[in-house]
Order: sequence, then structure tokens, then C-alpha cells
Amino acid sequence: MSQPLLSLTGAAKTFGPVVALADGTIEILPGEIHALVGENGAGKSTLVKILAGLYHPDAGAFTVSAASVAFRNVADSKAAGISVIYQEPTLFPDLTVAENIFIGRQPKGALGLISKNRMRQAARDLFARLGVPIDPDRIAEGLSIADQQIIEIAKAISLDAKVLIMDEPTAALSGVEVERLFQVARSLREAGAGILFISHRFDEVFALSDRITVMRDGRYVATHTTADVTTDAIVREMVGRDIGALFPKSHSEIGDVVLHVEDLGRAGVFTNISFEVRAGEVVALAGLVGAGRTEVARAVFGIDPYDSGSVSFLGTRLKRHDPQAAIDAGMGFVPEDRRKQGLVMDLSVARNATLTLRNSLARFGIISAGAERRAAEEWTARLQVKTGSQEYAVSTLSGGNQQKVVLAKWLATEPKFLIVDEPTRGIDIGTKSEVHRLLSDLAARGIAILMISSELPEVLGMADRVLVMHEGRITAQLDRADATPETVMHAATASLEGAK
Amino acid sequence: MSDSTRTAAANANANANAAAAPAADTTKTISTLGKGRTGAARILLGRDAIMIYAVVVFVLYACIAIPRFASPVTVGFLLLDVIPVLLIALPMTLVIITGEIDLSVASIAGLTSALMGVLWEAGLDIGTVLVLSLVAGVLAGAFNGFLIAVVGLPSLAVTIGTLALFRGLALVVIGDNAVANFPPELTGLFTSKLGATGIPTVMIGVVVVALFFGVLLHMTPFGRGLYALGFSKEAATFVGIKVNRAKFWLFVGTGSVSALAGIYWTLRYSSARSDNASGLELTVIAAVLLGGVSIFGGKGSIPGVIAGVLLIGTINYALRLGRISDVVLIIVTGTLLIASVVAPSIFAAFTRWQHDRRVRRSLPQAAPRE
Amino acid sequence: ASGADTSGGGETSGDAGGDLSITFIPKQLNNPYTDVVLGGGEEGAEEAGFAATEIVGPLEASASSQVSFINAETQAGTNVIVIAANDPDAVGPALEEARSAGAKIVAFDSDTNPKYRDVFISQVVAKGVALIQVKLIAEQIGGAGEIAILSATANATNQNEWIKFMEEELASNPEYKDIKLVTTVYGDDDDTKSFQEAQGLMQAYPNLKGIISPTTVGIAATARYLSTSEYKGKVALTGLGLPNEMRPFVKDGTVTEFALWDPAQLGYVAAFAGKALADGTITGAEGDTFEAGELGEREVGEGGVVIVGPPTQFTADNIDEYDF
Amino acid sequence: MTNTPTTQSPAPQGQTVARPESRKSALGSLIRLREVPVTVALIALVLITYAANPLFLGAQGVKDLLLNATIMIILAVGQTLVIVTRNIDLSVGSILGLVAFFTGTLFATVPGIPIIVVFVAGMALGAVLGAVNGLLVTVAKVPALVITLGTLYIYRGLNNAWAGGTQYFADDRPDEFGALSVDTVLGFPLITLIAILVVIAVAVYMVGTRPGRDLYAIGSDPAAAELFGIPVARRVFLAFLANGVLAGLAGVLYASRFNSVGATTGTGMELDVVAAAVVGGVAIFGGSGSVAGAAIGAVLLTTITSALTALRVDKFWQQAIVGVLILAAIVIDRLAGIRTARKLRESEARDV
Ligand SMILES: Nc1ncnc2c1ncn2[C@@H]1O[C@H](COP(=O)(O)OP(=O)(O)OP(=O)(O)O)[C@@H](O)[C@H]1O
Ligand SMILES: Nc1ncnc2c1ncn2[C@@H]1O[C@H](COP(=O)(O)OP(=O)(O)OP(=O)(O)O)[C@@H](O)[C@H]1O
Ligand SMILES: [Mg+2]
Ligand SMILES: [Mg+2]
Repeated sequence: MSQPLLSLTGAAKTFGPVVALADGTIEILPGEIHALVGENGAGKSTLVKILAGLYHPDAGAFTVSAASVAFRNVADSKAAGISVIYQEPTLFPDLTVAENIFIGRQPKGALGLISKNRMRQAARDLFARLGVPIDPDRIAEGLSIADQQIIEIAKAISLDAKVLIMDEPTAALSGVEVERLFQVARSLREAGAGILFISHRFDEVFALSDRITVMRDGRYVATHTTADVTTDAIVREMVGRDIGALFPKSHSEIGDVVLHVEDLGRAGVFTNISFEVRAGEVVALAGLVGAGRTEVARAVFGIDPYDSGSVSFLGTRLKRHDPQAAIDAGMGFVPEDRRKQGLVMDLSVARNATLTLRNSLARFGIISAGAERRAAEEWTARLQVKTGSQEYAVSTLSGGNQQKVVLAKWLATEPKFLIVDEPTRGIDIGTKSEVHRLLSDLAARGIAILMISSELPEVLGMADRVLVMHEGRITAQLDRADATPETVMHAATASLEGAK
Repeated sequence: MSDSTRTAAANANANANAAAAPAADTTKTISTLGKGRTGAARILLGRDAIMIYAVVVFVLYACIAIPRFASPVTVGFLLLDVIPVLLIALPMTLVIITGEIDLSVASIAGLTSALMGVLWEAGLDIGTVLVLSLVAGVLAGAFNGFLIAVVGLPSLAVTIGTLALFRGLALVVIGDNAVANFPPELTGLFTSKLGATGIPTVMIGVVVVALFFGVLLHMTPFGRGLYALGFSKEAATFVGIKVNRAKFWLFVGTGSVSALAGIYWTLRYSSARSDNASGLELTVIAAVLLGGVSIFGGKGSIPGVIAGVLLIGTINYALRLGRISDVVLIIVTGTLLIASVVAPSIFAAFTRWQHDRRVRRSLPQAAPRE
Repeated sequence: ASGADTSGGGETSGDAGGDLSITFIPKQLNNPYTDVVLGGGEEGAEEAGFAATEIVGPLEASASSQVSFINAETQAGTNVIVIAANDPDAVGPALEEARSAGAKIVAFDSDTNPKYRDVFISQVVAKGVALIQVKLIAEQIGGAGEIAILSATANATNQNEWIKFMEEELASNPEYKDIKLVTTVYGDDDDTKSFQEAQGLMQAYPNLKGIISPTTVGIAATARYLSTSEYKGKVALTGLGLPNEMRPFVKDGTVTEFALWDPAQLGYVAAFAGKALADGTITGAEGDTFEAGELGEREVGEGGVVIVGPPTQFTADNIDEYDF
Repeated sequence: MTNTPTTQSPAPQGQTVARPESRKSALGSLIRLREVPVTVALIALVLITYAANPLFLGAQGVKDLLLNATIMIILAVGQTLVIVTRNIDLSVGSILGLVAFFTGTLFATVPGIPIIVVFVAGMALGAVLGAVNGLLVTVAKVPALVITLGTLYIYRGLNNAWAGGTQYFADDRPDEFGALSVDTVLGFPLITLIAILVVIAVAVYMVGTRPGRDLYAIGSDPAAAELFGIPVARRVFLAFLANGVLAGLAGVLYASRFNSVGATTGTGMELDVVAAAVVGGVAIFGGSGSVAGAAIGAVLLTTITSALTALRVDKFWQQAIVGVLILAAIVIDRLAGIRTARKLRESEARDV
């Protein structure tokens, strides 16, 4: 078989206490599409960032076309013919779409100056090839995630690199766009390029890839030829234990309605959202990234305003756009982005854990340090947060423990209703099942839970009911019994094809 | 741009450390590693502590090296000199901790001073004059607050504008006159000392203000909120902190305290003029930053800032006594300021570099292919 | 004065308690005019027999900036503080303290509020200076037309006093009935600011005939602007300036005549006055007299003011004889 | 900065590729929109003043306006380079002072030194001072505001230490040098022409070259810039260096125009310069704004003073009016920004 375009073996990367990657191993052959699968936090993106020259691996061997390399920076890897689509879009909001695609290598015209026209035309051609005519002169600010993703793709293929790496490129794309992307990918493959393709969607993985590499907890597990493996086999390797243990769903008494959302709408984000959550019930909000789940949750909690509809909590109508009111009423919100929204990374564990309690801890407006410390200790202990000291900056904790602190600070308010957005995104397998157990315990104790998750197993494993969203609409309400990967995925994507 | 101040800071921060990791939050992971000390050590080795040691050390040095420095007289004159900066630095600390900045403080002080002058000339009784001047400060601060918190403009730009505006208004109010004939008992009070201690009487007031802001920042829910706000506007919103309201009141705070500083200035020098306290804003900010407040927000404390102010003030007065030119003072101030921020990140950068090098050696060496 | 004088001066008045200290606090350090004044001051201090002479001061001339220097001197136990006040009152409380600590206060160049000092060494009779400048401008514009004043800072004690006299003179004296003072602007003794104020005047008052600038920075900056503009030779300029700064403009005809006293003498006399006060030979009361080295005897006039001497008038013919 | 959510109505099948006129769309021209308000304001100001006092646009009047603006223009251009990268340089006033005095010293101590040499030397000194800022900001990774506030003090201190009471006056310098700010070509003073050349050169660099565009990218999102492989540190360093060079140039020109250069030359200019850039539509947090805009902002801020004098507006009102002007500029810019955001949200990304 031909020599690999690129091969990485035994790569490791740690961020302080967090081991992002323990044994990153991947090999990409010319003319193959190689899928990389693994749970959230398995280390896929970290591996990608090493290939991209963004992170320097702490260990491991890295060769490009048989020559071993140590990239100093992104430029090096570009020079070596590797181009990357990162998981999180990296556009410059103030620059035009065309400029975003060609930044650093804009086509030149007279006097060696940048030629706007040629750049515009080149951009148009790319979009034509992808079949999505985006206005190249529009500034990138305000583009939807999907459009941002498209531009990333255009950017990457315009480099016509030897190795194209795509970290969850389809996460926000609709069926049509995904199909176009696949056509492009295949044509690149014909041209002899190697493609690394990361996705959580197995249908795509199996439809597109020639080989599949599985990762778990930052370690390489195995590589298979797509033809001779099954989804189940892969899932088992990814999860490393059978789903049951990972999703300890203890039965709980469903009580009466806690949250009642009526015909909620926000222009351009979601429309007529209506649902109920009952005491002791875990309701999952499923859908693709960008479906509007987070926006709905934010509106319910009062972070964002909503244009129409109403949110009533325990029978009383909740004040619009006022998180404090929601908290006082007994709501909690574990946001999707732990580092930016869930925690104040540079504050100590104690401070973070008691941030939600700051009002109730105050006597005559003065916070008593003792009470604060006790509260912090109690709750971090209850959740078994592993930390050397309450005084450590929370940023020094591992992803999983950080997530526990977030949970701790909300449980400390003894909420009646908890919104958890991607509660296990990027936390290690062990902590993951702990979090799951915790959630079902809470449910068992009669707390109502609204769980947003992009991980099907999690949704299916944890939920009593599943609401599926697509492009700002609830496209399905499934009871635990009828909720299967097929039904959910259909509601999350296929309904669009239906609409067409 | 509206609420992007924090974002900007965060990203700039990311930019600063981007070599290490792509996103602001993750860089914090790295940059704050090892900071995880336990309570006592944290306090004894913290940034504030170091500033306080610095002040103590310098005072000791001055007592030994500079004739006549060790005397209550020093305390008096020294404190009288630092009071305006000290006062304004207090609310400024809170403002900068939330990731904003207020450059208009000195102009507000000037404006209140001018206002005092004309009102007093106009024959109002001193009580009314003081109240009205203070009100003027509050209004000025509220104006800043409105533009920044409500309209959502970047505070740096806004307060550059109001810096000019308020100073201009001061000129409009009092023009080229200087009013000096304030009641002697009052001006006397402002230079009087507490018995033999040499401590100025007005320090009582200053201490009260300092305690107010110290408690507000370090011991109240509001203060807790400010830190959260300074690090991450998002995170703050999620725990129900009213971001814009907090900012608005902070600028009202700087406004009012600047007014107090203006009043002090007027009565201490018994001279109300339009140009009083001009250029003070940079001194204040320098002192605050030297006191360990991060310009990106989120980090800093009142004790640290007070230490910073005192350090500059002490050096300043020591040089006076030593009859050493202000030129030295300027250079020292600048160097201290830079050193105080460069030192830590040099250290961080060095350790990072070491780490990378170790790693590189353990990796097969080869130039990337062109 | 040469070294010989110095020693001589030392003998004559050095006898009474030799270890007296004197400190000069100018409006602002690093300013050429100030340097000349202080030069004279140091010379005088040495001749008067002071054991220690110090010069301290702020880098920018703001009202309050001098106070902490006075405080430090008070604490240093300086016997004589010679000060040119940026603001007559702002320095008051500090000077009070200095006095109660036993220091003698000599104001020079720019007076403080009289109650805060023992004597004030004045260039010349304020009125005299004012009148000379009015006379010069009147001659230069042929006794009729619009004139303007470009002063130092809006609060400058001297300038404001002179300007007051100028206005009175123009109003009262029939010779000047055709001369109209249109405005007074302030250059804050800042080169750039003065320059642009001069410029503004030209535009705002098209028929402006002449400018009086009773401050060395202002007159130099204005001269610079005129000499580089179309108004050169058309608009007359006079006032108080340093020969060394004004020489090129007198040579190139921008300025025909201006005035100034010898700044060095200010500091020189101030030093001797300080000595006399410290020795107790004078109290600063009207009628007291003291020996001012090679300048001979001086008398304390009313209000504790000591007059140094008449201003010199500089023209193309005599300007080269002076070097300050 | 915030990414406004946008619904993605499924794109109709077989859309045609955008037609040229979409380029002329409001969206396309938004970037240019930022300079409009300030330009309008400037024109209005000049016309009104002219109407009230024709002398304002007399030969000498125009010449003075240009001369006043010249130095501020150059500084504002340099500052723009830095601000666009989401940094700031507060030390320009001090740099200008040091270089101005250095220029004076050169002429006074090296008789007959060629003027061109002085220009080069002055800009070189500026480059060094700018490089110090750049190094501290990029290598030590410390916020520019703190660093340059520090160097603002240090450079000023060095200037004082070096100059002491010494001042150099116009006649210490050769007449040809002074003539630069007196002689005119088609009504433009020579030093103004230099400034205009600077504006054009830098504008072309910022609009038409890759490194120039990188500066915008860096300011727009530093993290993404790093992720994308733009040499952030190098670019930022060069921005500070260039700003130093321009401040140096401004220093030399200052010495040519004004009478005396000494210890305090250029004190307190920094905030005016930043204000000029902001008024000219340069976003204080980087990513957008143009050199031309900053230059116009500088002209506006320098002209307002002369205009008010020419209008015989009470001198005490002038500074207040300048303040209002700055605020107005920011508010207008903000309003334009809001309109943009709305347009962007309403309009579909896909142009059909
Ligand atoms: N810069 C960082 N600092 C600290 N921890 C990090 C950093 N980057 C990643 N991690 C941690 O390393 C682990 C792997 O992260 P990574 O993003 O590679 O996972 P992933 O496989 O891409 O997950 P997903 O499928 O959600 O993208 C996670 O626990 C994450 O929290
Ligand atoms: N950063 C962003 N920039 C632009 N548009 C965004 C951004 N985030 C969300 N959106 C838009 O807002 C809507 C909802 O996004 P949201 O992230 O809430 O979806 P989600 O279902 O929560 O996805 P996720 O899996 O990320 O939680 C989508 O139309 C998406 O395109
Ligand atoms: Mg990933
Ligand atoms: Mg979400």
C-alpha cells in the first residue's frame, strides 16, 4: 500500500491537570477519507490542533510524507500541505466573506496590490462549487453558524491541500449542504488528497469514509476498514462499556407540571415553542448544533428576551428577560460553554461554587466568609469535586471536575427545576456517568430537568421524554419508549428533506 | 462594539497568550497554573502582599537613608499629597475590575472645583456649595454611566470625550478667575493634623471612603458580582448579575468620588481654578495598575491598590526630601508600572518556553517541509 | 560676577551665622527665563554667604505643584525660601507652615498673596512695565488701530496686574484714544498653544495692527508665527522677551523693539533680601534697607515690595550687547 | 462583535450566483460608511466658519489650517496602525518630544548637517522607541495600554533628564529647515505634503497589501488570527515600530514648524491623537477603521479650535465643544453600527 501522507503515533498533550490527549495515533493515506470518531472530550480536536501545528505535542512521533516533522506554528503545517476546518468557526467578523477566505493569500493585481475583483470572483467560484452563493462582499459578522461553517469549508478547499482535516464540519449543515460537501470531498479524494473527517453522526461516517479510527479518553483504540465494521461495534469501542452502566436511569415519580412554556417565539431564532416539564421528569431537548435549543433555554431562563409567548413556572408567569427572577423562583441553568458561561475560570473553586448563593449568604449585605467557606465545602464535597484546595483557581481543575463545580453551584440553590445544556460535553467517561447518575438522582428527588444534548446515547439513555428541535421549531415529541436513534435523527434532520 | 469590552479584553488576552492555546478561557487554564495555593500561602504570597511588602521595605529604606524622613511631619505632608489619587483610585479599582476604564475623573474633579469657586463667589453658604458640587460630580458620573452602560459605548472612547467635555465645562463655569477666599476655618481643617500623630484630619474621611469601597468590593454580593463580571460577562449574566446596572453605578461612583477629590483639592490649596487636578487621571490609573489590578478586569483588590498609591506617594516624597528632581520620579513610576506587569508574564513565558524546549528535544527534530 | 566678587561678597556679609540655607522654588524648572533668574540667584546666594543653596521645583507650572516642594523644605528646616508663585493663594497654607517653622519667605518674579511672604522682589514697578509696553506698541502702530494681548496663563499674577494697568492706561490716556484693545488671549506659556493663539488672533481680527505679549514664551512664539506668515512686518509685536530668544526676529524685522529687565538681578537681589531677613537686619517693613552685593543698597517699598530696576528696551542696535 | 443569530431559510434550489449589483448593496459599502459622518462634519464646519469669516479660507488661513493639522495627521495615522490591531500607544506625545529635542540638538551640535540626515536620524530614534513598546507588548505579552502608559512616563523622563533647561530655538536651525513649514506648493505647505504622502502610503498598505489586511484580521479576532496562522506577534510589533517612526517624523516636523523644542515638547498629546482616530471612525477595539478617516478626524479636531477662534466663540467654550464633538462622533458611529447589525440580521446571507 502507498506510503501515508501523514502519520502521528503516540502523541500526548496535557493542559496542566487536564490530559487532553494521552495516545493520539492516526495515519492518513493518499486518496482516502479517514473518519475519526470518539465521544465528546475523547481528544479529537486536540489531535487535530496538533496536526495543525497549533499545539506542540508533549510526546509522540509525527511524520509527513515519511519525513518526521515538528511544526513550530500553523504556518509550518500549512506549508506542509495540511489544511484544517476547526470545530469552532474562526472567522474575522469585521472582514468581508471573500477576505475571510483569502486572508494572507489574497490574489494580487496591478502593482502587486490586492485585487478585490479577482478575490470576489474566486470566492464566487468556490461558492458556486459548493452550490451556496453567499455574498462575498458581506462582512462576516452575524453570519449563521451554518454559513460560517460553509465559509470555513470554502477556505479549506481553496487551499487545495494534500491533507484536508474537517473537525465536525457537518454539525450545523442541512442535508443539501452536507451532500454538496460530500461531493467535494469525494472529488478531492479522486484527486489523490487525504481527508480526515470527524463527526458524531454515524450515517455520515459510514456513508463517506473508507477507514474509521476510534478514540476514547484521549487514547487510540482501533482502526477499521469501514466496509467490515458495524455501528454497534464502533459505539462499544467508543464508550468502552455498555450503555446501560453509562446511563443509570433510576425510575422516578413524575409529579405535576413545574415549567409550562407556551408558544414561545423569538424572531429569527425559534418560533411557537410549547412544552411542559414535570417534577421528577428528565426532558431531553435534542437536535443538531444550531437548531436553537440553547436559545430556547436561554429565553426560558431569562438570559435573552423573547418576542412572543409566555413562560410560567409553578403556576405563576415568570418575568421576561430577568435571570435573577428565574433563580429566585427556583430555576438553575448549567450552560453549554463551561469555560465562558458556567464558571469564572480565575476565581477559586469556593467563590465559583457560592456565586449563586452570594445574596442568601449575606447578613445585612455583608457576606460572612465562614458561611461561604462552609457552603462551598459542603457542596463540592457532596459532588466529590477533586481539588487540592477550595482556594485553587477553578481553571486548574479537569474538565469533569469543572463541570461538577458548575452543577454544585446550582444544586446549592436547591432548585426545583434545572436546565442542563450539554452537561457532559468534553468531560471524561468516568465523570460522565457520575454526572448522569447525579441527574437521575435529582430527578428521583423530584427535581424537574430539561437536558439539552447533542449526544444521541445520552438523550436516549437519560430522557423520560425527548423533544426534537430543527431550525427553531419543535419537530417531534417522543416518549422514552418511541425514542430511537432513527426517530430522533429523522426529526432532527430528515424533516428538512421532507419540507423540500 | 456594545458589550464587547470584556470580549475584547478576553480575546486580547487570548491573543497575548495565544501561542499557548487558542481561546481566552483556556489560556487562563495555563497562565494560572500553579497559582493554586492554599489560603494562607495565597494571602502571604499574593500580589497584594508583595505590594505591601514593597511599601514597607521602601519606607524602612527611606527612614534609614534619607535624613528627616522618619518623622510624623513626613506622614502629614505625604498623606496630604496622596489623598486625591488615593480617593479616586478606590472607585477606579472597581471600574477597572469590571473591565472598563474612566479617564474623565481628573476633569470631573476640575469641574467641581470650578463650580465651588463660582457658587462660593455667588454668596451661597458653604454647606450648599459643597452639596451642589458633589451633586455635579454624581451627574457627571451618571452621564458617563449612561453612555457606557445604557447606550453601550466603549468606556475608553467615551471618557476620552468627557475628559475634554468636563474640563471644558470647568473653563466655561469659572473662566480664568481663581477663587481663593474660602472660609479659613474650613481650609484650615483640610491641612490640620490629628494631634502629634501628624496624620491629617481629612484622613478620617478618606479612611471611611476606603472602607466603603473595600467592603463593597470584597464583602458584598455586589462585589462578588463585579469579579465575575470582570472575567466573563456571560458567566455573570448566568448567575443573575445585572451587568449594565452594575456598570452604571460604578461610573456614578467614580464621578462622586472625583467630586470629593475636587473639593479636597480646592480647600487644601484654597484655590478654585479650572485647571485643578489636570492630568491626574493617568497618575491614578498608573497607581491602580501598579496596585495589581488587571486592565482586562477580574483581578485586583483595594489593599493592593492602596499599597500601590502609597508606594508611588512615598517614593515621590522621599525624592522631594532628598531634593532629587521629579525627572527621576517620572522614570521610576514608569519603570515600576511596566515591571509590575512584565515580570509575571516574563516568568510565565519562560517556564512555557522551557516546557516546549523539553518537549521538542523529546521529539524527532526535522525542519517542516516547504 | 567673577570669583573675586564672590569671595568679597562672602566677607562683607558672610559674618553673621554662616550656616544658613536658602532654597529657590521657581514657577517651573527647565525653562530658559527661569534658568537666567536662578543663575543670578545662585550667584547672589553665594555672595550673600549662604552655606547651602538649593533649587527645587515642579516640571510643569501648575497652581498646586509647588506645595509639596515647600512642605519638603519646611521639613528640611531651610532658613530662606525664595519662591515665584504659580498661584498667589494655592501656595499660601504651605508657606504659613514654613514660616511657623521659622523660615523666611521671599517672593520673587511672581508675587504670592502678600500675607504669606516677607518681601516681594519685583522686576520693576508693575505700572512701569505696563506703560512701557503700551508706549512701544503705540509707536509701532503709529498711535491708531486695533491691538490684542497674548498673555501667559489666565491666572498669572504679574501678567494680569500688568494687563489691568495697560487697559486703564489705554482708556484714560488721550494719546491712545485711537488704539482699541480688541481681546486678550492666553498661550499658557506653552510654545505650541501660544503659537496657535497668535494664529487665531490674525484670523479673528483681520485689521489687527499690533500684539502685546508680556511673557517671554508668548512673544517668542508669536514672533515665530509672524515671521513665518504673510503678516510679517504688517502686524507689530512687542512685549517682554529674552534677547537670546528674540534676536533672530529683531534681525529679520518681525519685531522692532521689546523690553525686559535683567532677570539675573531678580534672583541676585532675592538672595540678599533673604539673607537680610534671616540675619534679622530687616523685617520686610516699608523703609527697611539692605545691601544687595554689587547692585548696592535696596529699599523695601510699600507692601514689602523691593524694586530691582528699570527694564531695558532692546532694538536691532543694542540687542547684541546682551546675553541672557 | 456578537454573532447575531440568523435563521437559515432553506436556500431555494438552483440560485444564481450573485449578480454584480449586490456588490453595491448597503452591506458591501458599510465599511466605507464609517468615514462619512466625520467628513460631513468637517465640510460643514469649514463652510459655516467661512461664511462667517471669509478670512478663514484666505491663502494664509488655509495654510494655517493645513499646518495645524499636519503633525496630528501623522500621529493619527500611526495610532490607527496600532489601534486596528486592538492595541493602543499612549507614548506618542513623549516620543514626539524626545525626537523634536533630538532634532534641535543635532542642528545645534552638528553645524551644516544635511536636513535629510536629520529626518532619517529622527525617524530612526522614533523607530527605536516604538520598537521598545512593540517588544514589551508582544514578547512579554502585556496589555499595550499599561506598557505605553509606562513608556509615556519613561520617555518623558528621559526627555527632561536630557534637555534640562536647554531649549533650542528656530534660529538654531537652518532656514531651509524652517522653510519646510513656510514655503508652499499650490497652496500646500511642504510638511503638509509630507503628511499627505504618509497618509496615501499607509492607506495603500492597509487596504492593498496582505500584511496590511492581517492587521485588521488580528484586531477583529486575535484568537482566530493565531488559529489561522497569521504571525500576530510580528505584525503587532511592526505596527508599533511604524507608529514610532511616524511619531519620530512628526517630531522632526514639529521642530521645523515651532519655535522652541525642549523638555516638555509634546506633553499631553496622546489622548488628542487617540481622540482624532476615534472621531475618524477607527473602532477603539480594533478590526475596522481607515487611515483616511483618522486623518480627517485629525483635521477636524485641529480645525475646530481655529474655527471657533475665527468665529470669535468665547475661548472658554472651545474645549467643551471639542468634547461634545468627540462624543457625537462616537455616538453616530455606534448608531451606524446598530443599523449595520440590523441590516445584516434582516438581509439573508445568501444574495438572491
Ligand atoms: N486548552 C485546553 N485546556 C484545558 N483542557 C482542554 C483544552 N482543550 C481541550 N481540553 C480538554 O481535553 C479533552 C479533549 O478535548 P477535545 O476538544 O479534543 O475533545 P473532542 O474529542 O474534540 O470533543 P468534541 O467531540 O466535543 O469536540 C476535554 O476534556 C477538554 O476539556
Ligand atoms: N455563535 C453563533 N454565531 C452565529 N449564529 C449562531 C451562533 N450560535 C448560535 N447561532 C444561531 O442561533 C440559532 C441557535 O443556535 P444554538 O447554539 O442555540 O443551537 P443549539 O441547538 O443550542 O446548538 P448547540 O448544539 O450548539 O447547543 C441557530 O440558528 C444558530 O445558527
Ligand atoms: Mg472537538
Ligand atoms: Mg447549544
